[in-house]
Amino acid sequence: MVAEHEQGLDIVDMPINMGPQHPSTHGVFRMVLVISGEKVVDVTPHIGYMHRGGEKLMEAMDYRQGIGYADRTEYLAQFSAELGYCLAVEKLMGIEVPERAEYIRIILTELNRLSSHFMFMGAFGIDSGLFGTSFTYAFREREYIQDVFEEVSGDRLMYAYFRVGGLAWEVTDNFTQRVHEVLKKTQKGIKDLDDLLTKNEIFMARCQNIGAFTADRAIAYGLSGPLLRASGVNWDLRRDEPYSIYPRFTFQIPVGNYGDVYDRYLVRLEEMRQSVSIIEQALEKLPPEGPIVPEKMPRRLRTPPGEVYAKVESPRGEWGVYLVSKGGDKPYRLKMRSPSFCNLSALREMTVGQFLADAVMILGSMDIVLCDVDR
Amino acid sequence: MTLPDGQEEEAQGDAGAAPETPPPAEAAAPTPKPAAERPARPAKEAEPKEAPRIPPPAGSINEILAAAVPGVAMLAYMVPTLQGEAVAVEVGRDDLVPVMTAARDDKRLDLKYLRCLSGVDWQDEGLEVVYHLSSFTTRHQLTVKTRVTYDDPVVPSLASLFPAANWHERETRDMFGIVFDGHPNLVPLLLPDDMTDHFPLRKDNPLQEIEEWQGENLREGAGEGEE
Amino acid sequence: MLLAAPSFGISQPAVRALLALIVITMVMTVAVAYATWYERKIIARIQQRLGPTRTGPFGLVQPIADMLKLLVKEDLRPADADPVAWELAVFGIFVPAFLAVVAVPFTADWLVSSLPLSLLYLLAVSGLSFIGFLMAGWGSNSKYALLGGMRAAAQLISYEIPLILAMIGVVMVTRSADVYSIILFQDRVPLIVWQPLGFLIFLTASIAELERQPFDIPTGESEVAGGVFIEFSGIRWSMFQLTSYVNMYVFSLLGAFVFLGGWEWPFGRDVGWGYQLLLTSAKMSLFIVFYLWARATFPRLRVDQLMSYAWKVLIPFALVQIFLNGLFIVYDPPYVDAFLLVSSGLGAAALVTLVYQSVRVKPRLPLQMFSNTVEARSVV
Amino acid sequence: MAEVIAQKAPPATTPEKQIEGAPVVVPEREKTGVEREAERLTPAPYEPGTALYRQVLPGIMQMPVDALLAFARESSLWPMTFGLACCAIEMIATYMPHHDLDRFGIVPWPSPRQSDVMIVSGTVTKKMAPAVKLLYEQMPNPKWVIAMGACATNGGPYTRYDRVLQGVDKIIPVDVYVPGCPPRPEALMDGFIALQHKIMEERSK
Repeated sequence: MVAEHEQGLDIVDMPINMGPQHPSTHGVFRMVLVISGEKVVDVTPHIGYMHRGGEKLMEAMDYRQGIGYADRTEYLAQFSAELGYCLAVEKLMGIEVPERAEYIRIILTELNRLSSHFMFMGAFGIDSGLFGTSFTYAFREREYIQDVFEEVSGDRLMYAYFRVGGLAWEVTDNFTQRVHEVLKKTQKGIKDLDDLLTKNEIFMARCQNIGAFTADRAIAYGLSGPLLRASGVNWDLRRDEPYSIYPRFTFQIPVGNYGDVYDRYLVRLEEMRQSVSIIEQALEKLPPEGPIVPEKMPRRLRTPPGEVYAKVESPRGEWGVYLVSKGGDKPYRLKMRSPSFCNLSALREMTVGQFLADAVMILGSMDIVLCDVDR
Repeated sequence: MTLPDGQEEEAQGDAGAAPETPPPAEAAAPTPKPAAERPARPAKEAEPKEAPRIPPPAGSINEILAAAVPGVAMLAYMVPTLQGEAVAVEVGRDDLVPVMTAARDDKRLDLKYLRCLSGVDWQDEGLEVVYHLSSFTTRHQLTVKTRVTYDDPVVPSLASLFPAANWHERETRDMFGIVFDGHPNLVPLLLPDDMTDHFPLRKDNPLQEIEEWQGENLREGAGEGEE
Repeated sequence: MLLAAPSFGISQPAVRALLALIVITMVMTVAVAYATWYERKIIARIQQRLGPTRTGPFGLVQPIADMLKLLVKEDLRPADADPVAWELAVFGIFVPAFLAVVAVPFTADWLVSSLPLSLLYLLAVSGLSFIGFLMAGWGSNSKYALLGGMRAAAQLISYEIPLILAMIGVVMVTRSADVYSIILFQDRVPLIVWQPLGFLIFLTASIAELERQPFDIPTGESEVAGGVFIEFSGIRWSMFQLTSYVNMYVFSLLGAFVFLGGWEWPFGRDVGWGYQLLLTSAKMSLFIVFYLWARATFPRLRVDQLMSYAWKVLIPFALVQIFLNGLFIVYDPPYVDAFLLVSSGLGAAALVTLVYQSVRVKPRLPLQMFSNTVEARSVV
Repeated sequence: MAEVIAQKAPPATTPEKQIEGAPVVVPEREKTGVEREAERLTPAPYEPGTALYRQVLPGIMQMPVDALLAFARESSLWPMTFGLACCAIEMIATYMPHHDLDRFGIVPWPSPRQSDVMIVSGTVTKKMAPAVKLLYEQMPNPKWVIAMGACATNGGPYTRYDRVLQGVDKIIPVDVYVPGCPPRPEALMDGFIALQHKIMEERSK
């Protein structure tokens, strides 16, 4: 019963607007949190600030020009996006990609997973309160990986290096030696970040059993990638729906038990170690020379009418391309199923009931990319 | 409702300009090379206009689905995926919900994972909504499609069945104008809140032209600053 | 300025104190400006990058440039801000910081005024600053500022108590509340040896008082986006930054004097004031480097963890420390200092293991690893 | 359950354009969403304030003070942590060890009140434009804008989509355009150096 001194006052929950410009919303994402004291009572996410029509423009571009938009939509895992786009078109046209191109694609995609997870480690440290130290450690490694990408594709961030049928041009001749160097530095980088964050008491206190999500709720909300595996669902597209040449490698799939923020961090950290082992296996089996584009490639890429739903395991989850074609050299409809969009839809159920500071941690643990969310 | 197999429009790739619904003006449409230079192409058989509808082999999951939901007109055919082929089912609008609940709850199907929900604008054949379902335990994959016409684009909402569909349906409504009745809060998601009549992804919404000079409101002192 | 030394030919102590105050404020402003430079350089070095190097040699002109720029910035005030709270917020925080400097004896004879209860005075004045935070939080009429202000008030008040309890332990051992005589007491052995538990509690409580990194919840960037100071711009905002660095100086000086022996410990008092000043600043910079290092490597605590840490861990341990001191002082066993050392050391070890184990005590299953070749059924 | 106070966007009031003597003939029809949004996208006014010392000191005395303040302003440019799209990743990379912006005295601050430079790094869509304009107006006066990347300059690869603003200079005055999609960290540093030259040259205004 309300004490008498509080008779006249009505306690109102305070809506806080974590607006489009906020250091911890990873870009332009707006959350209206209704909090009472420090507890979050309700969350209404507002997205669409970065909706710039990637799908509409891809309908107006033919299959060679569309790769640039796949890069710019998922700008932290560009090679996964390009791989998904190329696999979809190759499946429709029935093109066989030569061996050497497949191996180089896998090496570059896994390197890209490493650089994307480094970006996550950095941003996650800032959300938990580190004054930029995790960012600088993570970016030191990310720059080494970006140097390799720049030597291979000529650009630091928007590679547009995969083509339908294989690769754009031959890799540099010291490619394998450069990748070995970068892998040594990356392993040291992973160990540094592991020492900095994993066993840090305050970090563990801030992350453990926060935003816990059970397995069947994760499936109902359509989560994918590290969020799904952290909740205990043993599902990885590279093993359960194998594409390209992933069945030839042996690697482990980390699966969490509690589905909380700390498990998601551990799953991603473990995935980085697995990616390093995949790259090493792929480097050994890489055929030294061979064609990177099939011989009889049609000059104009025309797909027969039909549809295909190709899906790729990007660092954030299942990046799918639903390509509908009515014949001709332009896709009739191209829907990009972005993992961040589906993961973000579960934000409200994870955050209600937690503290305000945890809402920031939960959003950070989802590792969303805003252009991926709004396409 | 059987599928309206209206006469198929020949949408040739670069030259096709169907009179009433102009396809989007290509940004840099490569001017077709004069016929003389073009290498003599082998006589091409007429381009197949519609994807061949191969009925699925016996014993595939659309029989289980048909058994689970008796008396529902279903057109099933095979659809390519990276791992081979998968079953696609076209269903009428009003028996979409029973089919989906059967797919989700039937133990043999167990399609609990709604992967992707996309709208497709088939200009004169109406608007189509495509659902991709898959299951972790039985490893089945199913694509469910349903067609609505332009004048009453209403599809029953699956937000109660699949929470994942909540945001996808709001996005499809923003982009195509397909109204999902029964949706908890069908407020624009990707567009500003007061814009409910502008559907960017429809085919009849052209791309905007590039403006030539954009610096009209540059600061007056800004121009001469550079040397 | 020099209490015992020649008095510049001015007889009245009031004028001399005024002169000393003016000198101190000038020195403190320059020292604080270079504290910002020092902090950016050290944190940049921890993060493997160079601090400001382009403005002047080694970026030495950077603080002056920052201050000049902030001086000439437009001073915006939100339209619906509460004018009284807004204007006085700066002084509410600024004045207590400079008041504390008055009672700090820099060297044996360099002090503005020798108060018999200077330790009590210092703690009382440093407890005043949370009013300024509340005024700033309420005055700027923004939700973030209000949230930051509330958090600042809660944190400062609840960390004032362990700070004072640690100091009571010190006063019980040295039997005097004057910083000057506490330093004189430590001529053979610094007090950290007798009171390690008190030192640990003082260290954590001082970080919380300064709102430095592990406890910087009122101004945490990632949650409250600059918290209390979100609406202040230009010179008003730089005043807040100035006071946070002055507080850092005051608390590191206090720590150096009370626990590390100040200018007394290894060389005694007869050595010239140059060496004493050097010794004091060396010990002070030990504390400052610890604060900066904590800022670069510790994530931020949540508000409820912060409060429970203060009330459930720091205060009980401080009371245990006071109880032990009382026990030994009253019964006066033959080797009093040996007993003090042993008991306080045990207390410090217990505190550290409690904090270290508090998070690990809950068993946690490691990740399950599934090989990718075996057709492993899904767990669901 | 506390009812949700959803923060609706303020409904744009339709100004009554009463031209004297002209009877309002056309009944005001319900504005479509696109027109209401167009009203929100009017450019932000730029009104340079004059510093106090300029009104007090005579002309000859202003020269050294101008130079000193211009040096102070150019060597401590504080940008706002405000990343939009892919260019934000390159902006973060510029703050990091390999290309350290802290050497120029450039430290990102969370709130617009304490920052002088706004780096628009990414595509400005029409839904985001009012927020960008609001942030620009909240910054205290000697403020500058760097349009980083092709999207901020004229819409970049997304310029043909009708939801994208073709260049951020349609709503806020821009000082330095950094080309590239995304521009390399060195290009952003070059943008900052160009801004520093510009501050030095414009000091007498």
